[in-house]
Amino acid sequence: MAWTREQMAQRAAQELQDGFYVNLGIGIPTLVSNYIPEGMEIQLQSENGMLGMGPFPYEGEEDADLINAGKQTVTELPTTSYFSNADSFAMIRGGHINLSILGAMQVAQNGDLANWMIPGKMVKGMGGAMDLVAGVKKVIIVMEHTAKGEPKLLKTCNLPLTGKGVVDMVITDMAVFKFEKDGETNMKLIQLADGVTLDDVKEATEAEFDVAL
Amino acid sequence: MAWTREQMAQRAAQELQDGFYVNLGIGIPTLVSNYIPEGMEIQLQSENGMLGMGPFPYEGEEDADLINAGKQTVTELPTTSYFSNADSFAMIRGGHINLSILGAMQVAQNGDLANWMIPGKMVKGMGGAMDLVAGVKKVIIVMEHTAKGEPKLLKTCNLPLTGKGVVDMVITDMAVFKFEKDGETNMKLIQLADGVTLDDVKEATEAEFDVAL
Amino acid sequence: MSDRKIYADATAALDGILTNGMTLMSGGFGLCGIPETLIEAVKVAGVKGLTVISNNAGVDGIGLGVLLESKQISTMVSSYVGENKMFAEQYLNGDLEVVFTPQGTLSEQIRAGGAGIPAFYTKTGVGTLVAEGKEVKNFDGEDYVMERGLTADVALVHAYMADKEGNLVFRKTARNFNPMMATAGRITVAEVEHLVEPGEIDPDHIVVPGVYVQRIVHVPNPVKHIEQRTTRTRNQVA
Amino acid sequence: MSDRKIYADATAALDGILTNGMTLMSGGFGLCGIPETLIEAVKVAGVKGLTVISNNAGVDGIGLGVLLESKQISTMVSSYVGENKMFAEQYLNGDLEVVFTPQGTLSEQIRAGGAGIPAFYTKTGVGTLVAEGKEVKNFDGEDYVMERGLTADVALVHAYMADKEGNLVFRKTARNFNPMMATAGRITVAEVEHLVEPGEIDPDHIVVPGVYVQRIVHVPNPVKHIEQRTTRTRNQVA
Repeated sequence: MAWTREQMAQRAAQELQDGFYVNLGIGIPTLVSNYIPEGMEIQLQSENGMLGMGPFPYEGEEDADLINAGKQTVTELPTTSYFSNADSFAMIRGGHINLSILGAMQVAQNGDLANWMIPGKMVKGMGGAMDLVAGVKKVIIVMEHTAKGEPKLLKTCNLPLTGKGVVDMVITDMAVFKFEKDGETNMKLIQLADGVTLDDVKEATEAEFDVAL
Repeated sequence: MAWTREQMAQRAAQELQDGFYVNLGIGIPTLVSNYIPEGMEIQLQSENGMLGMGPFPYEGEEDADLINAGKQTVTELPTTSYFSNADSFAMIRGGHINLSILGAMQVAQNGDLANWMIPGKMVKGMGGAMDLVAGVKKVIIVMEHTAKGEPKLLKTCNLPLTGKGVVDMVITDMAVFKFEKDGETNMKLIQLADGVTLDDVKEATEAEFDVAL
Repeated sequence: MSDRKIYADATAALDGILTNGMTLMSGGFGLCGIPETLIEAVKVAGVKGLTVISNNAGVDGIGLGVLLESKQISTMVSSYVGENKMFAEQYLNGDLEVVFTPQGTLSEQIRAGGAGIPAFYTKTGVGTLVAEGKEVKNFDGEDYVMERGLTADVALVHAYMADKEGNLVFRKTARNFNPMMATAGRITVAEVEHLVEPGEIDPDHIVVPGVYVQRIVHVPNPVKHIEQRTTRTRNQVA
Repeated sequence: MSDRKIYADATAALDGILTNGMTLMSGGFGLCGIPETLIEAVKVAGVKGLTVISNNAGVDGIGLGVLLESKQISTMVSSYVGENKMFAEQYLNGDLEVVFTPQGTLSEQIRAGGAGIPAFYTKTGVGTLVAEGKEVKNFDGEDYVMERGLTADVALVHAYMADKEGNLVFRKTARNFNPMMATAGRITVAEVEHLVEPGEIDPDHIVVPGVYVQRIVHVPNPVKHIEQRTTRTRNQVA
C-alpha cells in the first residue's frame, strides 16, 4: 500500500497557496494542476516564456506557436503573458516564482538534488532544472521512494548534482519529508502515505531523518 | 574667423553614413540632425528608450509621454520603436549604435574625455554620457576650441573623466582632429576651419598633435 | 479574477509597507512616466530617511521634489539631478547624500536586481571616479568594472494600462525605468491610467507580467508635466 | 524606407556571411519558432565545422537535425538535446562536441553578449559540474558562479512579423530565444512570416528594434511542426 501517482500529485497540491505562481516539471508534477483547489488563483509558469498557462487544447485547436517547456501543445488564459526565455529565467532566478515541483533521481539528506544525468548514459541536458532549483523560492520534489528497490533518498547523492541544498520538501509514494536549508537540521519525516509504516520508510530510505509525524 | 555652431554641426554631419544609428547629445550635437544629407537613412536613438526619433512636435501637439533624453518633447516616425531604459543601454553598451556625437569640457591627446563634473561646483550627474562613450562604436566630440581663452584640448584632462581613451574625433570651431585608439599614435589635425591657420590652432591647443592636413 | 491586487487609492496601496529608512525605487525619466500619485502618498505617510533609487529627482514641487521638500529623503541614487533647487540646497549643505551612477549602469543594476544577478561587468566608467573602489577585471584584453544588482523594499511605478492580474503596458517613452523597477521591488505598487479585465491586453504586448506587481491603484487622467516644451512652427522645415 | 534589409530568399539572405568554423545562433525552443528556412539554406551553403548555439538541436530531418545529418556542426551549445537520434550517434562516437548549459544561464549569456556585458554572476549550477573551472564568488553570504556573455558571427531568428526597418514582433511562445539572439549576432538574419511597411506595427509593441536586424527574408505560411501533440477531449474537465 502506498500513494498512487495521482495521490502524490494531490498531496503536492496541498502546498499551493492562493495567488501562487508555480512552475511544474514534467511527469507527476504536471498532474498537480488537476488538483488546484476550487477558487484558488494559481498562475502556472512555463519556462520557455509564458505565464498563465492553460490546459491542453481541444483536438484540432493545437497551435504550433503555443507550447510549454515540455514541448506539449497548451492553451492561453485571460491572464496569460508571453516573454523571451531570458525574461522567463529572470523571473525564475530573481525569486519571483513561489513554487517549483519537480521529479528527481536522487535527493540527499542535506537537500542536494540529482535529476539530470547518469554518467555513462546518453546525456540529454539539464534544460531549465538547475535554474529552477537555484531560483524558485520553494522546491518540492515528487518521486517514487525507490528505484528498482534501491533507495533514492540518500546520505549523499552519487549522481552529478542539479543543485546543492536546494530541496525544501520531498513527496514520495511512501512519505513526505521537510528540509531546512540551514545545513544543520536533519531532514524530517512529516507524513506517512496511507498504509505505510515508519518501519517501511526506514527500510526504504538510506538518508538519516528525524521523525516529526 | 572660425566655424559657427551650425558649421560645426554641418561638419559633424559629414561623418554620417547611410543606414547609421546615431545618438546625439544636447547643444551643438542636436543641430546635426538638421544636416542629414537628402536621401540618407539615419535613425536617431534617444537613450531614455526610443529609436527612430522625429523632430519637435508642432505647437499644440506636444505629448508628455514622448520626450528625448534632454527631456524635450519630440515626435514619432514610422520606424520608431520604444523600449525600457535597460534595453536602451543594452543597445548602447552592446555596440549597436554606430555613432555618438557629444559636447565636452576637455579632451586629452590620448582620447580621454571630461564632460560631466567640475570639482567644487554643483554636480548634476553624468546621465548617460559614460555609457555612451564606453559603448558606442564611434564617438565624435563637438565643442568650442577654447573656454575663456584657455585650451580645452589638453595633454591630460584635469577634470574628472567621463571615459578613458574613448574619443575618435574632435570637431571644434577651429579644426578637426582624429584619434587612433591604439594608445601609441598621436592625435592628428586633419582639417582647418575656414580662415583658421595652423599657427592659430597650435596657439590655442595644449595637446600635442601631428599635422595630417 | 479577484480584485486582490486592486487598492482604492494611493494611500491604501501603500498602507503597511512604508517604514523609516527603507529603500524605494521610483520610475520615470525626468517628469515622464513618474508615479506621481504614489509619491504624494509617500509624503502623506511621512516616512523619513528614505534611500530613493530614481534616474532623476523631480523638480521643485513635482514628483520626488515633493519628498525632498519634506526632507523625507536622505540618499538619492541617480544619474542626473540637474533640475531641482531644493536638491542643490540639501546636497550642498550635506542633508542629502547622492550616489551618482551612469544611467545605463543604473538601469542594468535594477534589471540585474530583479533577475537574481548579484553583479555584472561593464565597460562604463572604467578609469573614472565611478570605478573607484570597485573590482576591475580584464576580459579578452579589455577592462571592465563590476557593478552590483539593486533591489528595493518597495518599487513605485507608473503604467499606461494594467489588467487586474497586474500585467502592465506602457505608453511611448513613459516606459523608461518603470519595467525594470517593477521587477526589482520586493513589493511593487503600480499606478495605472487604465485598469481592465484580464484578457483585454494582447498577451504578446504585455511588457511586465503580473507576477511582478503586488498592488495596483487606478489613477485615471493624471496630470502630466512637460519639462522642456520644444516645438516647431507649421511653416518650419523639419 | 528603402528595401536595403530585404533579401529575395534565404540563400540570398545568407550570401557572403557564412564561413567554415563560424559560430551561429539559431532561435527557437524545440521546433517552436525555429528559423527553419534559414537552416535549410545553411545546409545548401555547405559550410562545415559550425559551432551552433541553440537551446535544442531539432529532431531528425527538421531544424538543426538537418545540419547534424549533413555533419556541418562540430559543437553544440544547448540546454537539452533529447529528441534526436542523429545527435546521440554523433555525440557518442565523438564527432560532435556538446556544451551543456542550464537554460536560464544560456539565455542570459546571450542577452549579456548582445548587451555588452562580458560576464555576470548566477546561483544556477553552483556546486555542480556546470561550475567546474569557473570563478565562484560570494555575495552577501551566498555563492554565485561567473558566466560569460555569448555572441555569434551570425544569428538566425524567426519572427512573426517585421517591418522593413527590421522591427520584429513574435507570436506566443515562438518568441523564446529569438529576441536575445537577434541582439547577439554580429549579423542577424530574420525570417519572418509577415513583412509590412514601417509604421504598421505599433511602436509600443515592438520586441526587437530594427537596429539589431541586418537582413530580412519573407517566408509566408511556413510549415510549423508540433513535437508533442497533447489535447483534451471536449467532454473532459480541464
